[in-house]
Amino acid sequence: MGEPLLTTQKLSNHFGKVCTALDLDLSFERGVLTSIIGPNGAGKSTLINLLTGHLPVQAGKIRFQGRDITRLPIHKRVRMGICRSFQIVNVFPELTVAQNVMIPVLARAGRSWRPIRSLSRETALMQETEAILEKVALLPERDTPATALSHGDLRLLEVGVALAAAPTLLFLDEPTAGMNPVERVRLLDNIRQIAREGRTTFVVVEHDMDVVFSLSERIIVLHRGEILCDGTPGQVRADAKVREVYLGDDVSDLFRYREE
Amino acid sequence: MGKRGMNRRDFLKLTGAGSLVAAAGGLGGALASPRWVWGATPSVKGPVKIGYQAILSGTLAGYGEFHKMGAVMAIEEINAKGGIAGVKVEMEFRDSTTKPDEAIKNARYFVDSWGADFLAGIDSSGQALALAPVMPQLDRVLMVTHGATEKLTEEFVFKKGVRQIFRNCMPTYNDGHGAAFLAKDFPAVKWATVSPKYEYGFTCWKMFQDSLKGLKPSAEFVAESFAPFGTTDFRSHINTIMDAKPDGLYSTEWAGELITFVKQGKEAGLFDKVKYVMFPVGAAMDVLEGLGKDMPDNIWVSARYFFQYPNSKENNDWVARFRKRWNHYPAYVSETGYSAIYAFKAAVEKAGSKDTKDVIAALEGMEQNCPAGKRVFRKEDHQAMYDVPWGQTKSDPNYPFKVMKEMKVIPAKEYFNRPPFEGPGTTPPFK
Amino acid sequence: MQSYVHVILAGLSSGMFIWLVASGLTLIFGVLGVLNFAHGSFYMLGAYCSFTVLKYLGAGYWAGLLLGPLAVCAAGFVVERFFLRHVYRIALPYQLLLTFAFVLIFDNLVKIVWGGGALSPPSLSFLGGSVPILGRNFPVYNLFIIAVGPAVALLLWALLEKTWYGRIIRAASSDREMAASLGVRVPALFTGVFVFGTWLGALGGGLSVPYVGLLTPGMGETIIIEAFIVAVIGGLGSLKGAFVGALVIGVLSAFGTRFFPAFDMALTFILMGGVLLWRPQGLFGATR
Amino acid sequence: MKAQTRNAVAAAVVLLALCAVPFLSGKFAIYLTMRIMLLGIFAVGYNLLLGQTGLLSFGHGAFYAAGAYGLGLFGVHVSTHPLLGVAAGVAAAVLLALLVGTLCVRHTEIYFAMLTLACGMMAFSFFWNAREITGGDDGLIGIVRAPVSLFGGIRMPIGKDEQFYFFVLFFFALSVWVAHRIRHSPFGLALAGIRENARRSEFAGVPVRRYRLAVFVLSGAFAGLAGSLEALLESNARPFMAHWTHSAEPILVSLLGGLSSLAGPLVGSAIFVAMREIIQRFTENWMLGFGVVLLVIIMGFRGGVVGTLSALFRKATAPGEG
Repeated sequence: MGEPLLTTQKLSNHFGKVCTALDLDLSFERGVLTSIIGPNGAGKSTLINLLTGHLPVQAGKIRFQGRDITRLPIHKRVRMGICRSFQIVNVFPELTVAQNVMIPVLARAGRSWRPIRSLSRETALMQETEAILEKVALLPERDTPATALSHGDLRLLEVGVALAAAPTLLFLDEPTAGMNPVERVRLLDNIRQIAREGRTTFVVVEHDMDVVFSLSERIIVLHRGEILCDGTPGQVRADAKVREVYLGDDVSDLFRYREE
Repeated sequence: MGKRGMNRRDFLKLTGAGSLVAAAGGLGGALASPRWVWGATPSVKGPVKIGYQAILSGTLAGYGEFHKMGAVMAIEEINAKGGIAGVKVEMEFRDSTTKPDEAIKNARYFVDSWGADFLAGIDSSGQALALAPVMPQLDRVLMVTHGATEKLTEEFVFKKGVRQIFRNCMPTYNDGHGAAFLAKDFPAVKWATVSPKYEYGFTCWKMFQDSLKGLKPSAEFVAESFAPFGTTDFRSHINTIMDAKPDGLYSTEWAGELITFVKQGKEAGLFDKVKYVMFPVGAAMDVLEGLGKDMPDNIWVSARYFFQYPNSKENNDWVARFRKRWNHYPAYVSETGYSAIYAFKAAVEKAGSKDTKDVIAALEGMEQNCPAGKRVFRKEDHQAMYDVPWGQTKSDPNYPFKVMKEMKVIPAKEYFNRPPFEGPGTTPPFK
Repeated sequence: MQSYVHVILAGLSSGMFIWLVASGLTLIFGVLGVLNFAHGSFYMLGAYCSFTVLKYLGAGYWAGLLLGPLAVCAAGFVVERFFLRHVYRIALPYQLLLTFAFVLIFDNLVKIVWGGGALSPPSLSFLGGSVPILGRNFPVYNLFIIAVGPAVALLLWALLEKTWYGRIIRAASSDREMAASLGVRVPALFTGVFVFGTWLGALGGGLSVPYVGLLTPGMGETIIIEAFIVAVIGGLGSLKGAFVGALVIGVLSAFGTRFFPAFDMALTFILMGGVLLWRPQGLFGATR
Repeated sequence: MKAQTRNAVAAAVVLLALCAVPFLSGKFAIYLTMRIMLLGIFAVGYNLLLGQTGLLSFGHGAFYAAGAYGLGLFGVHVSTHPLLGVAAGVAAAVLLALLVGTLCVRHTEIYFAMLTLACGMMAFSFFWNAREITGGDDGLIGIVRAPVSLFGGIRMPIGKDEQFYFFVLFFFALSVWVAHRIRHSPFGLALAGIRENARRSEFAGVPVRRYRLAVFVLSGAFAGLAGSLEALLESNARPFMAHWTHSAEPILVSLLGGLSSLAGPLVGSAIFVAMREIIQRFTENWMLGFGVVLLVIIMGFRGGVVGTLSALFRKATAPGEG
């Protein structure tokens, strides 16, 4: 598929003495739905935080579509097309569902600076917002404040807000955590659907192995800040080191949601 | 209508009906005062209303209470004897705080809402100067009883012609020039100051320096340390002064800050090292009573009135009456507040009218016998000329605080700035 | 040399004096998360109550210092139990506003009870007077303040680090729910801490009676700003920080007044601004 | 839509009532109304920062003062044209806000508050000590209300309070309108997003610090406008305009009225000015009275007066919805 979307060179990160990323060389190809798994503390969240700008990079380099973005602030990465959702719901609580989605839509369209023009005049962007709400099945709730949503709907909104930035590369941090099975199926269908449309490449951090293996085209297994294995679901399932880590460490981890 | 009873609440009229009538009535009242018939109708209509404002909150709240004692006492006396020109006197007293905008609001309330005929009070110079431009609009006589800035009378009354403003308290002249007239006779040559870090402190120190240089060219000024408003710790300032080893210390600190300064200076041995110390407002009652025995002896102090001066029957009687009424010695603002009310009485009765123009005319050049002695309201700048004493502090078994010994009085005309207030020969020493 | 030593001594005593007021403020913020504007009022009330005991009840200064602040604790109790407790969960500005309302009320009450005029205490017999240091007199009482500051710091440290109560307080301040689930009566604990903080502020007020030598109805408002600055420079909620911050502010202000008088009104604010720009969380503040 | 119409009608009624004030009430009421409008301009701008963006500044008095001194110095040295003076005042406030904001917007919450407090007090100290320029604590005096001349020919005098009232009313209405538009604009939504969740706003592609700076400067401009108008009203500018106690006023009135609506700070301003006036007519102990009223409002009206009343109103009009 030509040049990879995003590559890292010797990306490293330490919290005190704890190493959460060690000389990671990774690349993400356009259109390949990738999952990142690993036991607790493997460095999954750290990796996303580094790639999206949430954490400053201590060592190494990140390139996106050929451009060095190692030191770029978050909002500029978002403008370039890197976005994420959060493991803990992280939306705009007092705003309505539509407003939640509208914020990234406006920012991407470069309209957020307009101080006098009424929001209600931005009809094209309104439609775009509604289209996104439609995708995450929240259109009926468009005027509900986020605080009033059920947990499952909040997770959908979380993904919706991330999608609204129209990212080229979207990191989803445990998107289905705490969802009931019906909601989970619905969300996964949506992700597959959008992935198929081809505009957005997904990278998903997950604990639920059913999700991971049913969804992914590629799986990266992290362990103590290093890449343990990187390949297709089949390759990962067969990998001896992966089995050893999961069995040796904590088997249940493979099937347990993180509680945080 | 709306201008009468003090229970009217103007702002309620924002939405109220009938306000039109009230406004028309008020406007009519202001415009239709028949100036040409005052000679024919000597009696004054309605009560004479005086709006008085002074500090009643915060660290200087005591000053407002002293103002009030004097003013209330004057009104009680006047009303007991039939009022001003046969009509009762009413006063409303408001907290001016220290903020200029508050003073303006109060003055506007007094005149525009309560219907005051006269305004009095004002402690801070900033408030006095902020009120000055508003006075022509309000068009009532304002008697300033504490704010001391000379700019008020020199700039606004004399140069800009704001004739509504009068002042019956001592301006900065005594604190600056007056002190210098005394200091010239001391052997001290090297002078230093700890003074307030605002215009009052700067101005007085400059006046003191200029006058003393003129009177005694050998004088030197070796150190100055200005303390911001609200200073509670003067120790660094005291160090500055002691490092300079002056012979004389001049300080226009006043009220609570002077008390603190004296106590802390005493602890540091400042008054043992510096022989000549002058506090132009050190004879204020709050300071003398507050310090009590802690006030060192032989400090040169003055004030805008001191209850032992003049030693006249009128003053002594007044002090006795005041003590009987309030169980307090009168502070200088009590005297100026008291005399301000009597000045209004004298002017109204002289003019036969309470119209601002007539009262101004009556007040200009008016002589008034007050507890403080004779006041003359100078025609050009509306500043009352009167004498205040200087003296050295000493203990006296009759008083629980230090009083003055060997009072010295420099006549006001020798050290008051003179019109036109610029150019040579307008500031002391005069040849 | 004489000058420098005396400037440093003046700075140390004023620094320790501010610390005494800032300690209660910091403790209350650290545990309850409330910025208590009314702390200056407790300082004022402490001064007035101590003065009353000393002057009108005929007891000595030390009795005043003991009894006065204890009386103020009642005011602290009322403020916390009946008002502040109900606003812990609402936004910070509302807490500030609530405590500001108490500043107005207490200032005015003091004026009603004690009169608007400045009160000035008689000079002390014990610990009064001065001692010569390098040929210049320095008040004994200021040396006493310089000693009391670290003593209070030590007391607080021992209380928080070495006692069972201290552990409970620290646990409750880092996680209210957790402490509650362990059976700690958090509301009662908070009331206790608030009252103790009040006592510290009032103690500062009681100590101010000879130190400042003047009581006025607005006396709490200047000191509370200085205490805030000290607490912020040190890192809000950090007692160690407040102690160091007070020393820094005290000594640098003394030097500023002596050697750079042009800036002395802004000096503390410049220092605070500088520290915050350099270390947003203050000298010893935890990163949030 | 219905609510929109209702608000528009309410605004029109208030505007008409304000226009009627000079014709129907006494001079003091006119004056107080002007003071309410000045505080209203200050607070409605400030609330874009506090209520809309969630930033607590303790230094906006500095911009108010910059507006007043800007107009005053411009009037004394350049031109007494009131509109140019107001423009100069606002420009001075904007410049100062830009400077202060650049330093402060990195920080949030209490640290932002303390940093702005520090900057405000430095400005206060400057206005106090730069006596040659500002007149020190006496304030800058000699500010005059020259007639407004427009397009060469038209001259509107504003010397009398009844005339100046409309000058203030014009800027008041303009300010409220601008604040209203901002609240309902894309920019306003971005600000609300920053208030609700700054980190997420960055991940929505919003450059948070730049927005904070923008709204800081914007609210500084409102403060400068109010300051320059007060300088015209009272004919002076004074250092205490920059003091933190003055910076606390818009916070106070915004909280009183309610942070979450446009009307909140306006109603709060009216309550603040009127209530003090009422209390002062009954007692010299206005601080006590005011403090008690504040307590009642804080304990009883958690969302501010406007918020609580409109919640009650909604409840009363829609009993079926529970």
